[in-house]
Amino acid sequence: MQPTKEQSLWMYENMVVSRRFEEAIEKAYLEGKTPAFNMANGPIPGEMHLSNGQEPVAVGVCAHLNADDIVTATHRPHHQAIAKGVDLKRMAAEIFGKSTGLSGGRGGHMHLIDPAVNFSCSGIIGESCGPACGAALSRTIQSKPGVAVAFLGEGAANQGAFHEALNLAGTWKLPVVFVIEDNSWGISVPKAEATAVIRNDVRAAGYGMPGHYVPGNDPHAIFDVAGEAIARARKGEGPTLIEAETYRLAGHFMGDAEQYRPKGEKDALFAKDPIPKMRERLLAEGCTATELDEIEQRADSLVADAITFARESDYAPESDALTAVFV
Amino acid sequence: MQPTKEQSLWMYENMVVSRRFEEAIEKAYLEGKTPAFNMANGPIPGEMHLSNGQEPVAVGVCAHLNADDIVTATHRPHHQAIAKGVDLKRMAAEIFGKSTGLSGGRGGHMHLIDPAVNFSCSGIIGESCGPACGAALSRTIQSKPGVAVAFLGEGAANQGAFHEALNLAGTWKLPVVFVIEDNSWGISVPKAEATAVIRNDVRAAGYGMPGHYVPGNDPHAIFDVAGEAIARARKGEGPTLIEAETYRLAGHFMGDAEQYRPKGEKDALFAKDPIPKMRERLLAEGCTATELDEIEQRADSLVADAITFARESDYAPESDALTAVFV
Amino acid sequence: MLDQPTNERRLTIARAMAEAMQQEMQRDPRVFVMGEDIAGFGGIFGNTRGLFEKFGKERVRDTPISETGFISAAVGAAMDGMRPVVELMFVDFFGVCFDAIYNQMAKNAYFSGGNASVPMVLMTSTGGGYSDAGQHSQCLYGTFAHLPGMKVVSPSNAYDAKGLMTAAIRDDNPVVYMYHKQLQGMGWLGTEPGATLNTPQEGYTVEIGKAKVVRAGSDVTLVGLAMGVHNALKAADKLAEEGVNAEVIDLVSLVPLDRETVINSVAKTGRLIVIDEDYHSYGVSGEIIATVTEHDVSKLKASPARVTFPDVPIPYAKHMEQFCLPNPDKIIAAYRKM
Amino acid sequence: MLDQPTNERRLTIARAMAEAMQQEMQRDPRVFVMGEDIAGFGGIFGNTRGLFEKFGKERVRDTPISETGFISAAVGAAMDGMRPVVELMFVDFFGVCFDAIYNQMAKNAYFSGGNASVPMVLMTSTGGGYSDAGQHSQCLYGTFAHLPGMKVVSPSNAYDAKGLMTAAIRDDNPVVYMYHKQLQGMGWLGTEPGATLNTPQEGYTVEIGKAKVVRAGSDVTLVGLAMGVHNALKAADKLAEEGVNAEVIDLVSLVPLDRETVINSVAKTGRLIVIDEDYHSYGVSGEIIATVTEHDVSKLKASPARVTFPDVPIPYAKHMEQFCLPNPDKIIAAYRKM
Ligand SMILES: Cc1ncc(C[n+]2csc(CCOP(=O)(O)OP(=O)(O)O)c2C)c(N)n1
Ligand SMILES: Cc1ncc(C[n+]2csc(CCOP(=O)(O)OP(=O)(O)O)c2C)c(N)n1
Ligand SMILES: [Mg+2]
Ligand SMILES: [Mg+2]
Repeated sequence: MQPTKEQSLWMYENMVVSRRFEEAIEKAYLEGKTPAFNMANGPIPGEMHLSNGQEPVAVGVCAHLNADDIVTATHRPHHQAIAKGVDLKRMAAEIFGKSTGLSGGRGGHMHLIDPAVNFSCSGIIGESCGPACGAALSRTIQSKPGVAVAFLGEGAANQGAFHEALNLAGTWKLPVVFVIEDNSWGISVPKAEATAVIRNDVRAAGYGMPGHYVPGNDPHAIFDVAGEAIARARKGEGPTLIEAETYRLAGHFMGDAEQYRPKGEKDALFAKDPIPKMRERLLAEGCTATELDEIEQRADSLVADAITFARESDYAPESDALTAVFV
Repeated sequence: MQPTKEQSLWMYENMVVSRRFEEAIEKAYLEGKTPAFNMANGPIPGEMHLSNGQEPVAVGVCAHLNADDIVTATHRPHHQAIAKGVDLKRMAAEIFGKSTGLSGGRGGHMHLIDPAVNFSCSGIIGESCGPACGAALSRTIQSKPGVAVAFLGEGAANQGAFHEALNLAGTWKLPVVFVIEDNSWGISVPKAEATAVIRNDVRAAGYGMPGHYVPGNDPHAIFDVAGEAIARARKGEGPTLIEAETYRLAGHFMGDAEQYRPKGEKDALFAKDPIPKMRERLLAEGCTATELDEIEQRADSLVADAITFARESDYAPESDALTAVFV
Repeated sequence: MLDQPTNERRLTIARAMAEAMQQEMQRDPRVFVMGEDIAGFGGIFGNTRGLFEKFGKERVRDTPISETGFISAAVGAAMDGMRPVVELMFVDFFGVCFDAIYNQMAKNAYFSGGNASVPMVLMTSTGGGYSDAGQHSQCLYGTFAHLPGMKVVSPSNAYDAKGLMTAAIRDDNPVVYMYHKQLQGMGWLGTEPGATLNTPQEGYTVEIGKAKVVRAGSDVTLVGLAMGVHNALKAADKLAEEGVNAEVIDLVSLVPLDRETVINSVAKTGRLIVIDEDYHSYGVSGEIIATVTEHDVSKLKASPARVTFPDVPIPYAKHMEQFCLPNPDKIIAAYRKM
Repeated sequence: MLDQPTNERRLTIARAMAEAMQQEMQRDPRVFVMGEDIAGFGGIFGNTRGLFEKFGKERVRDTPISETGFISAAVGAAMDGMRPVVELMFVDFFGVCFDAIYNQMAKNAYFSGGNASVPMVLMTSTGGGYSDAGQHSQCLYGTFAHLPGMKVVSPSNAYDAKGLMTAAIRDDNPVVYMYHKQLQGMGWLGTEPGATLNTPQEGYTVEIGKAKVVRAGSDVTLVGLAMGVHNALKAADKLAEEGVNAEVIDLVSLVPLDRETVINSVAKTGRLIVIDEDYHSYGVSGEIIATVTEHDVSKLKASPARVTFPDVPIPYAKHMEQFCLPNPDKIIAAYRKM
């Protein structure tokens, strides 16, 4: 399945928005954190997991989804949220802890929930899998259209929740697609030291579903495989497991010294940065530089607007901490 | 791998002991529970999961183990405990809640722990898997011999703990064998309605280990496959997953009306009762009736002695309930 | 015991729960039920009997033994607009799936600032007394009530059982519904007759978050829930023979906790005994005592007392378990020491 | 703060923990360490730094993200004669593996009647204050302390951290070792300077189950653990300026709980404030208050009070989280209301 030009440009734009967003977040995150790096300080406190380099998976998958479809995401959720269409301003505001944020500042970066586009995420590894099955089940019971996609990391595929959800999906033939972002690291632990198999797609056979591995961190390749899987789910033919190779260009979280990375790994990864690669590909396919420059500029201003919105928004009253426990 | 005559007779004897034991427990369990069936009454209160029909798996596996090897077992543990060599008297006394029981009555039928033969079990589905890995790891770290076997039901193979343990075993190449007793039921839920695949051995590939399915509830066939797996583990070649077909001739627990069983299923299963089948086989292989009768008589008296021991033992002081929380 | 019309049907808690689910499923197509052995089997403790026959397997689903899988699926379904009722067969199994419960079910409303809701019911059996040993006999009331974001209720009788289940299903928030096995009215578990009550046919709700004074008295306040209420009532009957007038409070709900009803009662009686089948320390009994004393310690005429399960795993042997369980005599002994 | 020799090395809690593990690993070949990122990375919170370099990957093992798998493996290894120290990176993740912890680790000794033992340490980080939100900032002291069969400790300073870790490893029972992130001495978490103390080089134990009076006083008893102790000490300093003499108790251990030290202190001061960063209801604060009042309510000159985290998920935004956290001012305000 090949993207139309429109779809290609959509993917490119979302990759660029995502990267620019992370760059802006990174910058804001570091404010107040020098000379001494203390997570508690600055306009964005707490842990921060950036998605730089992992954009292809998110856009290749979400290019096939509409607002009505469901995405359950991970502790590293920004690229997934952006590709799913979460409002960038409210997302930025949430990360800045503001009243205009998706939850008014209660949730934060690992807890972005946007019912308008059926997006949610969680900081607990593997937790995306079960809720995606449930949303898919909901559509099945109600005979309503919709596919659920659960994103997870390759490290999360060793969590029990993954197994239980895949078995449930396979047994009930649910319209759900599990997408593993294989960046080859779970914090400092390499995939090979944590996973008994080289590729997680082989696990699909244990749940009676097709499995695919997509090498190369290539948005087009992911678009292709995800497209088939999502179409299959829409037709009521059941779940699919996809593992896609991707690269984590950043540390696990901000402040990570990354001493565990083999020498040269980062340089090699930067050389394969998927964004310039895609730009080249688009140019080769006949897009004009102007066209792409415009997209990049639009991305810049979208991100700039979102960050400005976030910065200029007010904090909710501190006593709001006590509300919204129950609805 | 074929059993020697001695091994065959050992298997037969342990199957008979196990069956007789369950029959004796069943009888005692029902005391005080008529006319109204109330679990709380009689000399053996609480839930009771009998293993009638499932003896072949336990003996076929444990024939390859010695006291130093480890077995972690299930909520349906009697046949596994007997095959592993747990002291029958202390086990019976435990089930009767007596001071001479394995734990002095604190644990009961689902919590038989006998350090002398490295046997333990648990009432939580899937819980056998992780501790077996740990015991195997302990031997690896200490460079001590020993293989760990985790028994579980086919229903338990859908529990997250199963997945995590298999991945751990596969990644660390632990000397552990996972043995699934596939009696095709998890209480009232048939395997086909709970499991996305027909046979769980296909899941082994997801953990980089060999998988085997053993049909027919046949002690010799299980002996063969388990023997290879255990030998492999002893040689340091890593874990194996085995699923063995077996039959649950009893209800899930005592008091189970079994209305969920398709008509005729029970009759068909009784017709395939593995104990008379094995007797026939042994006779065909040249054992004499006298030889086998003697084994059966020995089994009878072993069980009778154990039940007598249990009945005649005293209860521990009730305040013993408050001790042994910490050692 | 409760002030209800008397010419109605006597139901067990099991039947009352099933009836509430059935009526709500009829009323609201979003409601469905999931769990192990809850379809054809009708629930190990009888509380889903008849639902499968009536609604079929789409809405009454047996699950694999994958509590994390199906409970987190319920969270996903609830956030997608359904109203699942899921069963965790024994509360003792919460450890295999508690992340789905307390990190997802309980927190997602908050994480969304109230923009999303998780309207689901997690029903689970509690309690011992029939020698099911250390992994099948716990109450764990305190464990669930300690963590924010989920309502926690536990009925002591069929009338409340039906009304609480109806209220729980209609609630837009997650509700943990804990039913005590020995109150279910299932003969094979031994059953407390006082739990089987007249129960109206038509649907009704019992308010979540409101305790009930189930017996009025002036000399001592006995506070409990589920089985604890029956032990308290029996103790109160015996104390009455000696002229001691005990007030008995059924907490009904642990979250929200109706602190006021307890405080008001002790303000009147000056004496407090908490009865709890859950473990002694760091649980319900401590919270009730703290609630009363932090409000106004001067109202207490004697040191408060608790009759609880000691801090040991539930022993299997009958005599050992009975030794540990709360009972009326222990309550009376606690009163005598005051 | 503590009566220790002063010419020794000042260690952070992180280093004190690592040193204790290192010394015990040297002393006893049965000790090994397992967890996520505890090998080359040295533990997310620095508490295993240096072990991997010293002992290699056989005894210092990075695990897959499979908490149920490796914690139940630790149980199996412990029952086979090893003495594992395992890390649950954040206590907030307990829901994915609690069955391994409380149905296996905590109960197997009992289920064996004491014939088997499970000598293992489960170390886990607790606490917030640095905006890590609702799934990475909890304390959950009450959750662990409520369930029988495991000892539960939490150090407030490096001296205790080392001695408790040594004691925990040598203990034949399972010990849950909860260390507060903001006391670790890791700058990136913001750190409480009072936790970094002189710590002897040679191995020593701090008794599990013994509370410490870390400041003597006569007017009010402030009880806490981990970060709560530092808040209490700061409040005590301020109160002292007004001539109020607060006694501060560091519980050190929740299981066993040293009720006597608390009771004796309140018998003297007549006033009790419990400081707890865990959720307010059904937890540590209730238990401490109940302990004192059930013993002898007449010893209280005023209603006891608690300064705790309210019953809401931990909010992300800094101002909201700080609004919820206990602090010295809240303790002083509680005292003023007495
Ligand atoms: C159940 C659980 N265990 C551990 C963690 C801590 N943790 C956060 S991210 C992470 C690594 C996840 O690796 P992976 O799934 O590959 O995702 P990635 O970070 O590479 O995107 C870990 C161990 C957690 N959040 N939840
Ligand atoms: C985690 C957990 N979930 C549910 C149960 C209740 N339960 C006890 S036995 C059983 C069925 C187990 O089926 P299987 O694993 O096939 O073993 P079998 O009973 O057939 O031997 C269930 C659901 C439990 N004990 N633990
Ligand atoms: Mg990864
Ligand atoms: Mg089975």
